[in-house]
Amino acid sequence: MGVHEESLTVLSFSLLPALALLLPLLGAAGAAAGGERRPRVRNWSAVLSTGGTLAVVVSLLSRVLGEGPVYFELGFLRLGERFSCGLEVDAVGAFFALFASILWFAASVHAFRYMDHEHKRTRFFLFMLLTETATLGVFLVQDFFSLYLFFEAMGLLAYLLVIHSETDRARAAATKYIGMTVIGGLSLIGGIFLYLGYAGTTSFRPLVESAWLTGPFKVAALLLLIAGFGVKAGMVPLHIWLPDAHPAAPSPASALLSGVMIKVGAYGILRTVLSFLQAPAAHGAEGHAAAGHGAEGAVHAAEGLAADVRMLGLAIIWIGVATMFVGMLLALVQRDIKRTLAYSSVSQMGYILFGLGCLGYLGAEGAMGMGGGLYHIINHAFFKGCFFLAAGSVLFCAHELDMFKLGGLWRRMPLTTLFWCIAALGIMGIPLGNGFVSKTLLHHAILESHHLAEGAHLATAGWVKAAEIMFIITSGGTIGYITKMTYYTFFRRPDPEHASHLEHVREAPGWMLAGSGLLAAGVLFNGLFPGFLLRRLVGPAVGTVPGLDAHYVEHLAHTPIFLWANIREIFIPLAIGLGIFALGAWPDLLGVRRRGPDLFQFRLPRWLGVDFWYLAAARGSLRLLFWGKRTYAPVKEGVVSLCRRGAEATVYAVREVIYPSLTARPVSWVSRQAIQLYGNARRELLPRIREYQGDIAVGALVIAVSLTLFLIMRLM
Amino acid sequence: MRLLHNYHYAAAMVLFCVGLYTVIVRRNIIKKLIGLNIMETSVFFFFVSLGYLDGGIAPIHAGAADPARMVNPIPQALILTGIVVAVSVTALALSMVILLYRQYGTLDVDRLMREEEPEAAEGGKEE
Amino acid sequence: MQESTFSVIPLLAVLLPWASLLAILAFPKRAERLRLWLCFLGSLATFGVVLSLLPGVLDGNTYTIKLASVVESLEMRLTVDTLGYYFALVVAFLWMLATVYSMSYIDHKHNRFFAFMAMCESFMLGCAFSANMFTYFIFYEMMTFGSYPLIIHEETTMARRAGYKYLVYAIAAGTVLFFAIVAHYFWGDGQLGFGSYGVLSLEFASRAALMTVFFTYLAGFGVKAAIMPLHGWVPDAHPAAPSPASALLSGVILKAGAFGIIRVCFNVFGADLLRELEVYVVMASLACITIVVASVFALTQDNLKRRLAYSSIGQVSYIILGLAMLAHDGALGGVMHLAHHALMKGCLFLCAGVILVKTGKKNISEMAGIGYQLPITMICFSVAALAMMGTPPSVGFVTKWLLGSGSLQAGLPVYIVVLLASALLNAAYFLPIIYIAFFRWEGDEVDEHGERHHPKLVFGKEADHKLVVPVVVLAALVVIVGIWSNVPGFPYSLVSKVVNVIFP
Amino acid sequence: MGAWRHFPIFMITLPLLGAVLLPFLGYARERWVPYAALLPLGTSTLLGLLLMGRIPADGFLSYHLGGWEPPFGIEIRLDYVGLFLMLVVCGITFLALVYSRRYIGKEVSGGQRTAYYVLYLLLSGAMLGFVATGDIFNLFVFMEILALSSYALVAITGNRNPVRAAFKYILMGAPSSIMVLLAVGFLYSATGTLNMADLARRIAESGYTEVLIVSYILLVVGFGVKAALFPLHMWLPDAHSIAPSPISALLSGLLVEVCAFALVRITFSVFTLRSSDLVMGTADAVGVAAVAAVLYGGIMAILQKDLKMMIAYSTVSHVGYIFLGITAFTAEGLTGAMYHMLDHGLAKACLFLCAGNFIYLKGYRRIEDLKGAWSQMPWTCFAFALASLSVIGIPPTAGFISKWYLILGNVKGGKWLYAVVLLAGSILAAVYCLRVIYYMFFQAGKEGAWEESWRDAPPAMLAPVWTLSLATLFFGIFSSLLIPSLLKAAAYLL
Repeated sequence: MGVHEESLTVLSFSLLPALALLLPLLGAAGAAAGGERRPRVRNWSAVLSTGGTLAVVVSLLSRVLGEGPVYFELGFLRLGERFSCGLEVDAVGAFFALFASILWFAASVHAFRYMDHEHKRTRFFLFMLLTETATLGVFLVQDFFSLYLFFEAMGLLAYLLVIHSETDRARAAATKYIGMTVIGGLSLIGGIFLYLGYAGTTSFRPLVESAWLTGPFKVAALLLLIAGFGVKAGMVPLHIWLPDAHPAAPSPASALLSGVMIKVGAYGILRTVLSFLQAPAAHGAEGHAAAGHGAEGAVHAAEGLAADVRMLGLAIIWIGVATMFVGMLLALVQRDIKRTLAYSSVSQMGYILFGLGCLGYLGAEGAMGMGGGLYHIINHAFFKGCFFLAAGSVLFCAHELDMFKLGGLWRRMPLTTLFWCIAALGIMGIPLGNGFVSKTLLHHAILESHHLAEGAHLATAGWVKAAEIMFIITSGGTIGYITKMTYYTFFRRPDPEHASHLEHVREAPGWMLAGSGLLAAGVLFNGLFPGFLLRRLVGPAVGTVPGLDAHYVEHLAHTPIFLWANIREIFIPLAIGLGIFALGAWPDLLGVRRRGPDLFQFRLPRWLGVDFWYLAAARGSLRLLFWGKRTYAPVKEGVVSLCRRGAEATVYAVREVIYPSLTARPVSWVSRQAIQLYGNARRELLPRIREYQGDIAVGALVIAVSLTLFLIMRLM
Repeated sequence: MRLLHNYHYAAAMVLFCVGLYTVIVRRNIIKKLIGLNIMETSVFFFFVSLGYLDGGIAPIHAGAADPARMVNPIPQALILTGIVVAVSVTALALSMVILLYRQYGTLDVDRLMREEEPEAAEGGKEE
Repeated sequence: MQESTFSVIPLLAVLLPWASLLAILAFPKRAERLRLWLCFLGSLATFGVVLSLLPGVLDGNTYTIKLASVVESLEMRLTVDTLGYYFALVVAFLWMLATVYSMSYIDHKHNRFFAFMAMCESFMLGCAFSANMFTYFIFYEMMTFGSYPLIIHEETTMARRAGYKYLVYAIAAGTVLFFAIVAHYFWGDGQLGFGSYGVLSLEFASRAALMTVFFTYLAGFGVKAAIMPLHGWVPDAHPAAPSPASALLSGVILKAGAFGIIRVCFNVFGADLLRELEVYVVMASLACITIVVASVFALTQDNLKRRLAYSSIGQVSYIILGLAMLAHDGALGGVMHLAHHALMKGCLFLCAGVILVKTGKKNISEMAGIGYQLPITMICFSVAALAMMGTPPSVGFVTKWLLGSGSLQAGLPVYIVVLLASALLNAAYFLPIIYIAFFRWEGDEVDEHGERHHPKLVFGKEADHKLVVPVVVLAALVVIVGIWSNVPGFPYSLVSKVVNVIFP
Repeated sequence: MGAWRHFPIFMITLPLLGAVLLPFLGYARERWVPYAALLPLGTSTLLGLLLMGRIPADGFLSYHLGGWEPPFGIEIRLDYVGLFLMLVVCGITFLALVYSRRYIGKEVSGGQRTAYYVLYLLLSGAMLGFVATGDIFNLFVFMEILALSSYALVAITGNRNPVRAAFKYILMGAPSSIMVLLAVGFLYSATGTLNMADLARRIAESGYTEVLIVSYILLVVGFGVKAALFPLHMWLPDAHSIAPSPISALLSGLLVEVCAFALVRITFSVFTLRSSDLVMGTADAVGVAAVAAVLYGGIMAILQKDLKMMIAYSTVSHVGYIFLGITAFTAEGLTGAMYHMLDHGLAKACLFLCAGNFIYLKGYRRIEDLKGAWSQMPWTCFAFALASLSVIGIPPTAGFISKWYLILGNVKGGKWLYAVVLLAGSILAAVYCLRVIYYMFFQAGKEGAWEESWRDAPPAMLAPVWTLSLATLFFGIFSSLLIPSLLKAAAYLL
């Protein structure tokens, strides 16, 4: 019943979370106040506020690691006792908040100069800072209710960052983005509702005495939650907005988008998995508590639930695999640097999901998977941020992002090239780069999962093995496209027709170098001293997670990295990657004209991409809708006019036919009839009457008598 | 032979029918009025005959008249009122007949009523 | 209800709007500014009077005053209970803002418009404070006929036709309602009052009888509440009416029907009886159909106010759905939505009015770049529109959340699907407006990169203050009420009192 | 034995006396006649008000003329309902008389003005007596006076159409009164008495015979013609729309109802054997006729082009209301009928007087002519709107209360269908009233239709109109003044 005690841990009050949310708001206010008239005020307020936030978050993290979770009562949306939005920070949240604020700091530093050639700068800074508040908010809460609050805010605020340049491309991308955001948000809140019904609370720690819905609802809750977060995480097949949105945004923004925002999705999935991980324990306790069924029933239920979570884990693993593989494939065939980076982000998210999937699959022993995931999250934040900022510098200096039109930049912008290469080391997972560490951890995690499956003779063992193979192949592909991009952008001699306007390219200004340099340093540091982060950050963060086996956490914290066994693992992917690169780039390497099918120029038909079908579906439904309206309108008109005509007809009938016939004086009508009758009778009868006067007199008398008999009988 | 005893009722009925027939059938409004009067008369006759007593005497309580042989005075009293009413109605109606004849130049009820309906035209408007 | 103290304040609140009427009668032709300001003061004073009751109501007192009575069981009585007070607060507040707005919006026949505004306000307050169905019906009918001149104020052919349609619907509904009340009076053996747990019960009458009463009530109020088969007048009346009037229409007057249904469900039938009769199924299904279908219709409209009108149809059914859940949170959300929707939709319609006044544009497709001509207005519009989608932290989110958890309490998560579908459709028909207003413009220009850039847009001059201030206030409230909805006087503080009693 | 016991007879005789004396004044000082005519009516109104508190809701005041004991003497039998109706009659006749001065001064040529007032007083006196009398033959006599004066008043202007309408009226009215007379004769022959209470007792003893059937049917038909019950209403639209407006107000505001009330008296306090299928059968027939009246009258009113014609047809349908209330045979229904007499009297009188205003100022009769009337005659139009709201039955006007009780009564009587019909009737009423209101308020007038600016009717004509329209409102809001006692009285009648 670890969960039970966990849920009862005493929280200590702290102002830091609120401060972390407040500072960016102040910065935003300052930026807005500065405006176009006092740009320096604006930029400095952005830099200072993000820096301050970074400081605050660091102290927050140290405190959380020191003395456990802290809370700050935020009086928002208090609907009775059950729903209220309050800040509460545990190690994992603080951990995410940390690298988020690092990236924001770097981005704002970089944006200091980068935004010079953009328009509507004030709006950019304003919304960048607001988005930081929202994003940090997501990390600093402990229940889905509050999380949804900040999550939605973040999604909608980021819209302004995506659409910033307001070119047609940006608008299209932003439309796609907002659509996906709305859908994701809806499926998210749907999932939260079901989770509420499932766990009896919106907190990440399910209530012990919670009303459990039956299986289908639980599964639906899981799917909806993961889909909701997955949209942000760029999870295949919900990734379609990502490769459009990231390049469309200004470089600092895209650094943030792919450095942090998609991690928010990963964070959400992590939280989901953890919450469902804790469920069995809670359910067991509930089973004991409930007088209804005995302990063994509870145990059965618990096992059943564990199995569920394992299946969930496998599902996530494979989602991760699909994501990383598809992202890799698409990244290979791009020519736009930022687009390539965007697809690479998709693929890297695949790694992270992969780790979380291992966590789910291993259940209580999943420390390794989670550690790998977290570590890779940091790493990806660093090198991808560095990539984007460097790409921003390239764009800023060379006004060009098509790698085939660039080349030989290493002479003109050496520092940028250096940072780029460091980041490349990181992402490729070469030792000394940070990627190596996290990929090693992930690989261990999948191996552990495989051992578990083998040991328990699970039917899913084969799938796990296959996942591992896919993992290695994808790593190879990653190496391939990174090499390609680096080679074409920086080292290849530019084509003569493009060489002309690469003449004047100079090194990027200091502010931008500072931004990317900061991150490059991070890459190297993490790569060189993995133990530091593992013991100081990842280990403790994982350790605070309830329901995880402490022994495995310990093991994670002291995993040896630089072993031959691990380094050996690199060679296979390296071989694959270089092979792919050689296959695609040999003409340029050998300096011959490229002919025939070209791997790097290869374009898949549109109908293979999911978004083609999404758009088709959306357009189709809209067309259907309007068709329905067009057809419905005349029908309605017809009915209405029919009714009206009917009414008119009735009125006419009444006025022209019934009314006269009613008001024609019956008296006169009767009289006319009677008179005719009388006239005829007279003409006919008069002669005869003259003959039979006497008889008629008698007859008349008789008639009169018979007429009056009735009354007389009564009267007497 | 009760019928012979009550022949006056029968006569009243016959008169009433005759009056009604006249009112309904005749197109000349004056004849209609006459029919009305016939009806009224029949009703009066009926009333008076209610109080009639064979060999009855006027109900004057003077001298030693036998109350049992007096006719019932109430109907007669009522009928006096009724006659007054009837007369006044007839008078009014006749005056109207005169007016109508002046303005429409006819006494034929159909021709009268076949004139333009009042609500359609400004007929009611004073000239 | 517990014992209630005598007080003239409700009567005062009902009578105060007529003060502006006096102002109009005082100088019908001269001193226009003074006259208008007096009208505004009238509504302001009304709001103040209503507000003055707040502390007492929060303490749980109820104030009552008897106006007239036919017989003991059939009397006209004003009573301020928590529910009625909540409605009255919404009415008085929105009316005050609408009056300010109209002062600069209405350009002809001020006297008629303001006179009928004032009358309708007094009638609406009467509805809110009614102590029994009899009184409610009386004020309701008067309000129906009083709001007709507001609808046809423009006196265009369209307006006339809309007004005609409105009258037809309203009169038919009134008749059905009348029948319902007589049947209620007959079978409830003369108990027309509002009881905390309902007054009808199966002791008095048969099941069929009670169902008849309920459905006639539903049909009678449903026309005002625009439940789907009976909604025909709404999409015509809203675009035809002047914007403040249409804001009031969908903000408050539609709610008069919804409020009637609330009264019927809570105070006439009571939750248990409804559960027993199982009529809530019909309510819920009608509401769900309305929510979805209305949103789909809204999607196809190009006329802004028409689109808003359809969205109102859908939104008001949220209230019905919340009631039909017969669960604590559902009822809470539904009743709170009454105020929430008033705020949001009021803001949206007033924004539409500003657009109409400043640019004369009716259709969404013409509104490209309007966000730069009217920045403040359109920002407020966006806030309200996002709230309609249920974006936190806004009133719309509160509603959606409560309804969702209510449907879980009711054990019918299927409602959640409806809510999400409606939210999706809301997004589908509100976001394009914002997008068009801010991010699209005529005459893009092409730069050297072949990228098209928008022309340099400068922020236009905003409309008259009287137009903008109400919009801003409403937009601000949309967020503030959403965040701190438990502040005394805000919806949660009032409604939870009522609902906690009914669904302990 | 206070003096107030003599009030009823004074109330009746004062107008008649005035009618006798007025001609002399007419010869001497014709200008004074209108004012002098107010005197008796005002007095009787006053007396009635004084009497109001005296008569208990569940009792009656029996006054013997000249001290002769009934059944020999003539009895005035005044119960609460009767007094209530007498007050309505007094009030409305008084107001219409106030209105008449200007109107008649314009419409009727000099010589006939005095005649007009004489007949007017006759009419009102006759109505009062008709309501109050406890003797069935007096009922007939008063009815005849009433009918005579109304014939004459319809034709008072002496023009083509009025005379023709009046003659039509006679042609249907006279036979009906003869039928009533015949019925009286039958009753007398069957029971040997004419006093109502006496009749009731004897009928109760003797049980019912065919004679009673015949006489009851004759009475229903006879009064039905005067009350313009549906199939027998032919005379009403012409007469009411052609007559001078105050007279139309009286005819459809009072006369119709008084006759309906006579039928109530006959039914409830003479033919007391309600168990018998005699009354029940007739009542069903009457109910069917009333349903037809409600619908037919409403539809016809919608179809009219002439304003007064429309109002007259709405009277036809409202007579149907009253009869539906009576045939419900429940206290609520009867109360509704009674209250509807009041409300309908006020509202209809008000409507006709408003129409009179239009005719008086502009000579406009057609509904189309009233477009934009509001801009020039606001007071009249407002009064018209208020009264027609009462006709529709919009709360809080008196029409709402009466409709409430009518429907409630029918529901309690188990006649759901009739309740629905009443509702349908009110919908029709809404249609034909709101059309006029719409024309008045929201339509622009034709060119030159209202050229001279801001000239409403003179106060002498506005005052009655407004009094009436406000009275509908007053009796709607403060219906508690009458309803409880009416309920008790109705229960007592049953």
